[in-house]
Amino acid sequence: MTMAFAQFTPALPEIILAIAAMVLLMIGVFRGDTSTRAVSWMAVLSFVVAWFVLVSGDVGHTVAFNGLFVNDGFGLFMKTLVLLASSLAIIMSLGYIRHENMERFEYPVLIVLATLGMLVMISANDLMSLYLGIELQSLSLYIVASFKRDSEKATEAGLKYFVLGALSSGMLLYGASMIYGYAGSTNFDDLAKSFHGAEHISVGLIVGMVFLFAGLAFKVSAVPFHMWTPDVYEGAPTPVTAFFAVAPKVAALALLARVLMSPFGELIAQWQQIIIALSMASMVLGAVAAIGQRNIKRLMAYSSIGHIGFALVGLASGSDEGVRGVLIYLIIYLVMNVGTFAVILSMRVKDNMVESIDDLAGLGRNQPLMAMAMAIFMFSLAGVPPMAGFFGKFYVFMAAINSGLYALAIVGVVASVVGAFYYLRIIKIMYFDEPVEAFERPLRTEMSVIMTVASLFTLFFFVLPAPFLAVAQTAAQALLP
Amino acid sequence: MDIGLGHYLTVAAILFTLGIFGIFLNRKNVIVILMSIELMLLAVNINFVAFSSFSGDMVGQVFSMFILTVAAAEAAIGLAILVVYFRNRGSIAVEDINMMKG
Amino acid sequence: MTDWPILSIVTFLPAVGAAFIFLIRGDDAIVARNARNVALWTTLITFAVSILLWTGFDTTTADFQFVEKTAWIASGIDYHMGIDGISMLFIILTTFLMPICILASWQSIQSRVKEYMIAFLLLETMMVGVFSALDLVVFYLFFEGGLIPMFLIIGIWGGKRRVYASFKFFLYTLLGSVLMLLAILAMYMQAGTTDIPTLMTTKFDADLQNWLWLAFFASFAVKVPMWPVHTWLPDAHVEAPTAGSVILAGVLLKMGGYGMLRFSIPMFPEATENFTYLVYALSVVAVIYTSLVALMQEDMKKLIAYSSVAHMGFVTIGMFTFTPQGIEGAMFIMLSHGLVSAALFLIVGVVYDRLHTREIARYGGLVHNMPNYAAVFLLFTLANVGLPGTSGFVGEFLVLVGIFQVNNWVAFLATTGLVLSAAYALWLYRRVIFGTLTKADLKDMVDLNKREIAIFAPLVILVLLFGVYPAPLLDVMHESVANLIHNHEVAMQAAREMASAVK
Amino acid sequence: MIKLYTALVFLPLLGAVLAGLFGRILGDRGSQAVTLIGITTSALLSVYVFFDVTGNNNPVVVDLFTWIESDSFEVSWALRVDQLTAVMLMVVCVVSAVVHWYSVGYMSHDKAIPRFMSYLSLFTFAMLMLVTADNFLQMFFGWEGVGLCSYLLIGFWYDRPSANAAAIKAFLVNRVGDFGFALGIMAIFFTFNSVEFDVVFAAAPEMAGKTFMFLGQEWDILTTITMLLFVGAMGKSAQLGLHTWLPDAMEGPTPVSALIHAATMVTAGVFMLARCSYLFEYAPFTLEVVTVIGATTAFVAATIGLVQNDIKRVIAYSTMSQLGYMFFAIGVSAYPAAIFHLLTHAFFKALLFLGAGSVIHAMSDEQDMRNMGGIYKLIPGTYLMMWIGSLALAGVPLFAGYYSKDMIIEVAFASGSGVGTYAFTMGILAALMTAFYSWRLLFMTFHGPARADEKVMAHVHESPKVMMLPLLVLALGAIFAGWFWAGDMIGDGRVAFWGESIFIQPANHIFENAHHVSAWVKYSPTALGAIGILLAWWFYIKNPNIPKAIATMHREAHLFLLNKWYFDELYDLIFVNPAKRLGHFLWKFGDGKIIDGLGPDGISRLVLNITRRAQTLQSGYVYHYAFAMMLGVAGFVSWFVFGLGG
Amino acid sequence: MIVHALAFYLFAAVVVACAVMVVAARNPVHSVLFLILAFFSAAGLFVLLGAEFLAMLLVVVYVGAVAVLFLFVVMMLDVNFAALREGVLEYLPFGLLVGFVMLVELVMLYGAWITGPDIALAAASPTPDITQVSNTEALGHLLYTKYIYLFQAAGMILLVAMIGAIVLSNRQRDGVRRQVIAEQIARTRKDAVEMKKVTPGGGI
Repeated sequence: MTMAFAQFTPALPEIILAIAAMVLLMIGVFRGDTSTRAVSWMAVLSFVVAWFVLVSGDVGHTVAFNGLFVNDGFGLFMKTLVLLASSLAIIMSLGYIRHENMERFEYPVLIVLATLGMLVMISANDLMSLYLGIELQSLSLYIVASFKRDSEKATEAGLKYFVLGALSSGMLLYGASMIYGYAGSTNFDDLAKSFHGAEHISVGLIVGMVFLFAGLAFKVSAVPFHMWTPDVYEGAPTPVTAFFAVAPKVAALALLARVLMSPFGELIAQWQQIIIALSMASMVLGAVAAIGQRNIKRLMAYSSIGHIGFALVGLASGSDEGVRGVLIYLIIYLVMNVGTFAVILSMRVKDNMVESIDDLAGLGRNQPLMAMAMAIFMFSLAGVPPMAGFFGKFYVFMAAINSGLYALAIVGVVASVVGAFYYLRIIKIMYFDEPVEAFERPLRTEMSVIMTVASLFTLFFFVLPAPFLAVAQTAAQALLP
Repeated sequence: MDIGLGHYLTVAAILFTLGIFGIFLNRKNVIVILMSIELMLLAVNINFVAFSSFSGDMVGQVFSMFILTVAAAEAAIGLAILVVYFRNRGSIAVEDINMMKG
Repeated sequence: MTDWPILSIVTFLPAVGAAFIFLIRGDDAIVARNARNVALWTTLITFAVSILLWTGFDTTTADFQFVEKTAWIASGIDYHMGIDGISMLFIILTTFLMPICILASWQSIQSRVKEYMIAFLLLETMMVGVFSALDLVVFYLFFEGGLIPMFLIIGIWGGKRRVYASFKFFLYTLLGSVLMLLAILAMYMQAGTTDIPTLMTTKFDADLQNWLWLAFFASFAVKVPMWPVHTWLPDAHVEAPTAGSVILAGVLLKMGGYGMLRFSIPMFPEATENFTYLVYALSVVAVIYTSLVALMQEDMKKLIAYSSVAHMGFVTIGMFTFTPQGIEGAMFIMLSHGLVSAALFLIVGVVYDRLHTREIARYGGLVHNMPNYAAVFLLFTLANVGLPGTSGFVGEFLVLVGIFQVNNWVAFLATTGLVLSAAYALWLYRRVIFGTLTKADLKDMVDLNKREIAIFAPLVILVLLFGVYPAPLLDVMHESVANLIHNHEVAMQAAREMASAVK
Repeated sequence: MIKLYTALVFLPLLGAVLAGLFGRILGDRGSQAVTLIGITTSALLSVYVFFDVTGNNNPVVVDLFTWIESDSFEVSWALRVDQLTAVMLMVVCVVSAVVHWYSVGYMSHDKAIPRFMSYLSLFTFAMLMLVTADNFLQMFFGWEGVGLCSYLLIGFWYDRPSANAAAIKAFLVNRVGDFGFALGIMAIFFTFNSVEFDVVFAAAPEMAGKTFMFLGQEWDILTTITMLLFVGAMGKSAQLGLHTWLPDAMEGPTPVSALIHAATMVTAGVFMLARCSYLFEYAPFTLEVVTVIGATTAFVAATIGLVQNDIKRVIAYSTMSQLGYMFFAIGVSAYPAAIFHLLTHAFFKALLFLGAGSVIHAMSDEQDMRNMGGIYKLIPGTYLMMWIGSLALAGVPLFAGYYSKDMIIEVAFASGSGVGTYAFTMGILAALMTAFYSWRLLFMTFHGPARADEKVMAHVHESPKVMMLPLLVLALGAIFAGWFWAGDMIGDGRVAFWGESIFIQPANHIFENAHHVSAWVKYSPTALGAIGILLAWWFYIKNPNIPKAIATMHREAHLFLLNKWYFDELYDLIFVNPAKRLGHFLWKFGDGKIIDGLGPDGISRLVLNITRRAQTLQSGYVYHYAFAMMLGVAGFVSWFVFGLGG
Repeated sequence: MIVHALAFYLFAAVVVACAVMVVAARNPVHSVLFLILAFFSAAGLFVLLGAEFLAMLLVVVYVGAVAVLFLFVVMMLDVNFAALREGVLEYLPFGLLVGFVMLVELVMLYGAWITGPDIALAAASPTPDITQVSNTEALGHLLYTKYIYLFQAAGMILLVAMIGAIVLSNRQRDGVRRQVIAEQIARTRKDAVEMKKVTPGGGI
């Protein structure tokens, strides 16, 4: 019995979340929708517990379940981010779902299930685990996207997300089948072994890889597989958008990083081209298309597309330095986005949620502190030093330059300048324009706490980046052989 | 007349392409899109089974089975979303799904 | 004494002041008053502390002094601060101008005083940081970070087209600097460190040097600004509040020149040599072109802004002469221009505060009721023109002497700037100050008040003092400049030997 | 002694600062007092210094402190007092003191007396710095300083647009000259690695005949340097080409015209050339140019002077003409003659100006001679002074001008070169015209019918003593200066007198030759002067209709002269207007359309355009999105299938 | 072999034809029916490949559940079958071209793989001899041992699907009257009857 159980310990956090999801589901079913708040907090609690179990477990490289599952420092890092993001997403949605009559207990349960999917993704060591993880996550996300089922926008968002997501799954699977066919295995370790020292890489395999990456690129919303992002971000309920903007991105990027580095590490010459193309396109499009936006959620969608582009710069370099850059980028990206969405979720005028950028006008006068936090996030997103966002870009560009990807770096920095324009526009609206209707006060406590912490982190990251760097370094080295 | 792996793969490729066509050529209603997705998954399954069979490895079949499972779940959720959408809009014409753009 | 990290104190003291202001609570009037006072005292104390840097400065060595070094973000990227003869005076200039800026904003800024003062103090931290950083990444952080408060200052407290101006300012300079960032990373890749003193002795491959040089140049040329990337400056100046213009012209522009002197020339000697003529050409065009443009301006601030561009043309010419006179002259122009253009913007600010227009045609005959103002204005106009006896002359002439030894065509063309600058400056003065006082609203304008006199007095004294006795400034530079030139010559010699060996 | 020199130079500055900064506290009287004390002391000291230095031949250099030091470029503040300086010191201080005193009366009704006195003293200081300079840069300091004060004083009455315009014009034209001067200094440093007079002069012979690249061409070094310096001198001394500011400068108060635009500042160019005799002597080509320009200036200015109606402008053109004499004297290496003429000219021209000021004062600020006449009985003192001045100017024997001007004309002839002969011709023609316009001025102003209205005539009165006494001092100079110093300065004592301060090639025996020119040469200036006076008498007393008749007969010629050879118009056409138009063009088109249009604005337009396109792509239709995805995959697949990805 | 080949071509042709019809049919009901036919044929292909269990699964799960679900929804939503609208097919040629190019590339790459498998037989789970262990048994064995982790994960996915379907489409309509027995029993006279005092002549 103990032997059997020991076999499961690497996946203990996942098991805890799975059990938690079911327990919470039952609590909800029996207690009805009034228990949503309690269920939400319990969900957060389950994340915390899962995290504790995670960090107290073996942080070495553990492969379990016949090679389907891997647990390592990289996974630990990414899972931490995902759990953090999910917790914050739940906390941030508390006020919203009550206010918008969305308060149903399934919501936190689905978030837990989605998070479970993400953990599975992060720990995937086989194309099958990868697929099931993605699907577990995605299906939950499709549902939460259209969770506000009376809203035309939300359901449209869900539908679009679903259709395109299914298409991307199809592509991914087609790729997986090709890889399986050519390499004879779906296991990452076996794949890596089979590529190791291989003289000739069949084009078919590479094409399979293309399909696989197309599916993954969809999940990270890299151009040209990004098209769903703006619409879904806009249409989905705002806390859901906040969730989308962070956790799934982290998980998908983790997955992408793992797939690139471990099974296909030998094929860097091939996939580097793909990643560079995706990265360039994402950075440019993210910057350019965001300029015309009026809806702040939509703007954040393009912003996240752009940021993924920057993160991909780190992956494109294919070095541990690059992965380290990506990891740091993700930490910072997470904090900035959570903070920004905390602000967006506090945009309430006359008891109505607003999401037009122009509604921010005069925030600098009406609510100076909130405006200051937002300004910090915006400068950070724009990558202006000394905000944290700069360091994210700094490390990935460092990796890119080190790998000789000059063109990519130049495109990147130019795109970041173009992108700075729309972040600045938000600041302009907040500070330079005349005030309109002030947002409702006071802020919810959890929002102001999140905003404060996030803005302080963003602002003072430069003081002591070393610990984060060290953690990211360890995690990155865990990923690379 | 020897039926090799390539034959199956060709069938799968055609099916897959048709599935994609179904998605972006379809202007009528979303259900057809969902069905096109099923076609794509079917193509993938054929691929897996073919590879599995020709390489004598069960993994492909296992994978294919999971795909079937997930596809079923996916269809359920897709249809559910579709139903909610229809309730809101009274239409499932693909061309009407563009409240959000730009 | 040396145990104290004076440089860090000078750098971050304003930020601490900003934090204090941030904590001020209460009703608007009280907050505003306290914010002003805290800001003034912070800047004054900072200035006082920065004087310690000057008094403790050893002018007999070209080494970096007051050095501080702590591990920071990565191996080879440390928090490294220190000053030498090239950077020290810029710090003093910055800390000196700041109290003046605060005073200049005393009454003209009435809305959101708290934020304003915070922005200014943060800006001071960034500026001092730029000049004291001995690590490229630290430098870059401060260099770019300064954009944020300046952007807000222009955008929030600026004039009618402030949005356009602030965006142009921000994006223009950002575009320039991101390329520099890439160059920094490339250097890090090559040298494994971004430590400035180390990089100065690192030899980069000649091809790479060219690229690095261009990338740095992209940033500094915008900042200086050199023709043709100068167009952000007039807009930014026109729209910025007075104190913003003062800092912009007084300090921010110098960052570009400082950067070239600190990085481009010592680190990429061969590339510098390759591009010298490019710099000459652009600078000469700047001198003549912008002087002509300045001649036709209808807005006082814009005119002064264009004249700044012209003066900065002299700076860039001077630096690329690689003669002691040229480089010291360039530095001297920067310092002097820091005082003079700052004063000129303050002068515009004085009438702007009273009449809320900068249109030259709206003025005329101010000497009748503002004699003191006219006198101060005259002095700085003349300093701007580079009249001997004012600080403006010393630097300009040194640069010309320097460039004449290298290329007398450039010297000849640049010298035409003497005539043109006199033309636009005096014409401006005539249109604003001289003539009969016909407009009714002008008649009510009062002469300088005590606060304004307190602002101008130190500037007047320094401009005259350094005009006739520039030694205190020049002495500080000698060693560092000599070292710079020596290293450049050694590097060029080595390059030449290499080239001949290859043949 | 050091303190004495320092005091001599800095007392006027002290006066200027006191009057300027504390004028309102000191009041009019106080300001006048401090400046007068300062300048008068300086004047007395200067006379002492003059006799001390020239008599005992003890040139001194007083080092004050370092000014600019940058590697080998070392410049200090120093007072160099040699014979040349001593002469200039005396001229400057005495005339300045006289003008200061005169101003007390002349400006008594002005409302900005402290400012005026401050400017005057400041000017004197700048001029003293110029003449005591020990290096080129300090000279440049004084040079620009006097330019500044000239600017301030011309524009003293800032209400008048014409005064403001004239002030700017003066400064700018001077700056054009300074442009040359500055380049000259740079070239000097480039050549000699120093800007100290002693070093440069000592090294000059070695550099003779050497060449260097300047503006892409091979030039003789010393010729280039001297030409550049000469450009500076042209600007300051209003030589043809850069002279246009001088007549306009008459917009300033008359004492200013007397001090700056007659006696001192405009002669700075002459002084500078004399100072640099060590360089010019090795640059024969430059000397020829100087001769030609000087002679032409003398002639052209005289022709214009013939027809001017403004009393001060007539004298201004006469000044310009006389400066031309000085220059061509230098051109033929007769530096002492030039300086001597400078000295005598300072006295009689200041006298003329102050006299004219007295007239203007009497005529209630009327300057147009056509509105004067018939007042010689009303202001006999002034009338007498004007006569003395005119006699000296016209070079009537025994008056100061006779000695200096005749010598200049003689040396020009004696030089024997082509340019010398040209200068001689121009010189005697100018002498004829000088005499003519001087007496034209006298006759039109004082004789004939009274053309002013009765109200003005009723007010005509002799000036107060504080104005007349200074005139007297100058009149003494105008009468006796020539007689007194001719022997020392240009006669046999000249070598002893000037000592080392002026250098003439040993082979050059211009003064000896001048003694041996034919008699007709010696008498021609005097004779032509007499003819000029007679003509003037014929035209303006005897037969007043002739001038009008000639003017109508030769309308074009008259207009040509009246409009000053159309120099201003030409310059407006060539420089001023194109500069403005170009400036406007560069601003609106260059900066606006090209740089901004293609740069930031253009890029932002482009980006916005792309943004719009990108937004159109984001059509909202699922099938478009799916298509994009497929396109992406197909693109990558093709990339690899066709082997592009390697 | 011939039989095998014939069967393959039959099934393959039907699958492809049905797929075309799924996309092309005007009536969605027809589409669903074609889809069902396609699944049947695919099941045939699976049988040919020796994957009986999957073939069965395809028929039972797909045809029996999924396709029928589709049918339900199609019927329920009662969409009007609007004809193809004008102008929407403007990119059709381009789209077809791209699709065709991709198809050709895929077929070139994979379809060329006619000859026997040269797949690396690193096979993690080799197919057991069919005479010893049936396909179903082999699959089952793998599923519950090696792939238990994923089996559980798939369970979670199905759970999500359930929750999703319920949370999205289950609505408690206000207008619907449901029988609540507890309420019926708890009903008292007081709740049911209200006595109103009617003032004469005042009306109600």
